[in-house]
Amino acid sequence: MEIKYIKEHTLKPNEIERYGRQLITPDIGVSGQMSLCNASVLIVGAGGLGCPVALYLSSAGVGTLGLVDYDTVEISNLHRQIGHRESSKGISKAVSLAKTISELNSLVKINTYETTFTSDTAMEIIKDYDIVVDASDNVATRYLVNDACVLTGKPLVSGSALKWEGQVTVYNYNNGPCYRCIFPTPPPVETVTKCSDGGVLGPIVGVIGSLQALETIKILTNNKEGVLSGRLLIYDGMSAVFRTVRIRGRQSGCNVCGDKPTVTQLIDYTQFCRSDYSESAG
Amino acid sequence: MEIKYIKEHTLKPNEIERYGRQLITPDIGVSGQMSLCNASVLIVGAGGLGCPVALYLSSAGVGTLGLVDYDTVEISNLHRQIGHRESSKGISKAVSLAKTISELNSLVKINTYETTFTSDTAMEIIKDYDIVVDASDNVATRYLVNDACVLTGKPLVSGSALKWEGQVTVYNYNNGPCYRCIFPTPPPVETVTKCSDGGVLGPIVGVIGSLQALETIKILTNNKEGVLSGRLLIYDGMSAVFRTVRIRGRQSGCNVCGDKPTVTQLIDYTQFCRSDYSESAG
Amino acid sequence: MKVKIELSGGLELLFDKKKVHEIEFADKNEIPLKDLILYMRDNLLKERSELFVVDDTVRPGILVLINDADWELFGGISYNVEDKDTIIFISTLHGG
Amino acid sequence: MKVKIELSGGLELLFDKKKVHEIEFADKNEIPLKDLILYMRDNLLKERSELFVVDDTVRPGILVLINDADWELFGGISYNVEDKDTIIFISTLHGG
Ligand SMILES: [Zn+2]
Ligand SMILES: [Zn+2]
Repeated sequence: MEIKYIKEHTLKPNEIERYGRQLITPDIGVSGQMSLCNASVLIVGAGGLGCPVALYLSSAGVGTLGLVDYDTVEISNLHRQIGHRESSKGISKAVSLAKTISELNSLVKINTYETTFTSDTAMEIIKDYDIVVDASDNVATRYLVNDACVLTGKPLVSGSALKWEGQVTVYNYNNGPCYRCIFPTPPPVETVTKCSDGGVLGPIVGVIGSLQALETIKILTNNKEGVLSGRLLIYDGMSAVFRTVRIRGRQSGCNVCGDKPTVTQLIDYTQFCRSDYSESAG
Repeated sequence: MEIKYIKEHTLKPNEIERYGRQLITPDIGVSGQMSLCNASVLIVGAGGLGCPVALYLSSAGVGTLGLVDYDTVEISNLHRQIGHRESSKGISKAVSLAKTISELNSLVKINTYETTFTSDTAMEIIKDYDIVVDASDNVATRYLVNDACVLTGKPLVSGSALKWEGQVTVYNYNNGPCYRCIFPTPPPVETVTKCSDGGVLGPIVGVIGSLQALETIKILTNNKEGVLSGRLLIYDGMSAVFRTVRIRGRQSGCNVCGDKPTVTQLIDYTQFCRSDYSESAG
Repeated sequence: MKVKIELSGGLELLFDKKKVHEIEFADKNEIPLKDLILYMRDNLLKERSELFVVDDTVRPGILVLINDADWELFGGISYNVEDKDTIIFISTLHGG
Repeated sequence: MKVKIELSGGLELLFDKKKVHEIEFADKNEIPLKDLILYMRDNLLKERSELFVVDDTVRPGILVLINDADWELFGGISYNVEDKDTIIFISTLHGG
């Protein structure tokens, strides 16, 4: 690397070598790389979205990654979950994904949580992280992750996918809205289609997970203006059309992030949503 | 799987198990999965774009994948090239990526070409494939891949990326334009920025490579209307904005795909573009 | 007046699998959004209206966009739809 | 007349790193695209004009879009730019 990139920093020579092509990117720079190396990100879900998120955040050099997933790898996951392998069949998804990313970047510290993210486990896990990525696959977990982020003051990078479509936005960032601001009431159970019922394509979660990784990097490197807060990205893979739309800001009447919140600690989200913290296997 | 999905097909039980969540996706179905399993795709470049393309096409069950790359894995690649590992340092990128995807899906047949894709090697390699994915990193290769696809009548799924931006389109498909229809003259050498000079972020190639994999799947499953032919997708990762724009159709005056082509066999593209078939390492 | 309606996130399955619907109201210059939603329920919906409308508005989990922006920025259900508006109904996704 | 100009693919680096430029021509209703490009070269370009214009048109490797469609669909360099048009100049990328 040229000398102009390496004055006054705390990056080690092996980090300069590894991240050189990244830290010369405009608006990253040495200071951005140092922020990434010092950051910690919790990824809730080690499935279709969690795999590309973990692969790209580990390769970018995020210092500490936490991976939460109660589930184990099945062969039927592998058409879209590219961070696992056939040889991991039957073992924990969090452990399987951790193994893959540690072989990609051994400089990253990885914490695995082979547990369901619930009202009982969430706060203890989340407290050690700067940012949370929602890569889960069900409604109850999405409300839980949101409320835990609001209660602990952490930005939430949210992605979701089904069939040929995906959606991405950032909640609870820079005084922007939270998930409940947009969706105060859970959807009727009968309107929710699971990936195990509707199917989903690997490249769709690949696009959405990569976008989640990029938003996380933008937040960590303080590229505030570009962050997808107060905007929702909608992707239709079949027609190859993306739309970035403006959504409402933080709602003063929101039950969790509003001026007079009624939700001041985690509740029972399976009851609130009338559904489980898990999809059926898929 | 329910019985309605498994009547009259040639998929084996282990394929049904593995691809079940994919083949229930609308507009894929059993017939789409059979098309994928019987297809062959050549990926030119096993770097930033080639990694997600190969990971998602292998996991989706494309029957035969060809990987072309003359280069070897370096640690400075790993911030964005998620299909390689630290332990592959110094070995061929084509072989390294083949190892990763074979551990993800052992049902896929993989051919590796540890060579530079040139006027001398291209036709012999390309002839065995249905579709070509351009995941290369330089101008000369892009003209070469285009002309080889036109001369052999194969669709070309093209992606490119630099810094925070990316572009995707499909050439030579369904009577649509080829690369030369849009760019008849190579750019002046001094206007071309390489990833090794300008930098590039992992999630950017993740998004673009995933999009290339999806276009390939759409072509193979005969979802013609949605294919990005005659349209160009432009992505600005910093502002999180995508644009899908209409581009010109096939040009009757095009030197290679036009009515009176002057290019009827491969030429010397390093001379034509006044640049090499390789970036410097990065 | 003409209105363009787009459906995504699986909502199109309720509307004959068509993602885009163009509607013309020959006798009107504007129409309350609530009336448009009830019109869609009564004329375009092919099945199970409770998956689209509950209590005379869209059911929870559907985001409504008026010309590419959240309807809450325009008064929500009390907005008056004008000629050439595009109204998008998106069912939020939860999978991953 | 007002014209919106957008630059991408690195071209913005030649134009003071600004991706969007709004230009007003108070005395005109339309302007030939060629004149607009030369105006940009002479008034907006901060450095090395040969990276943008060669032989009085954009250099090879730049794609020009008129209101989100390829300029070749509108006659290319001979198009007349109208009030409120958006002209996008994209440098094609080659990396990966
Ligand atoms: Zn809120
Ligand atoms: Zn052509």
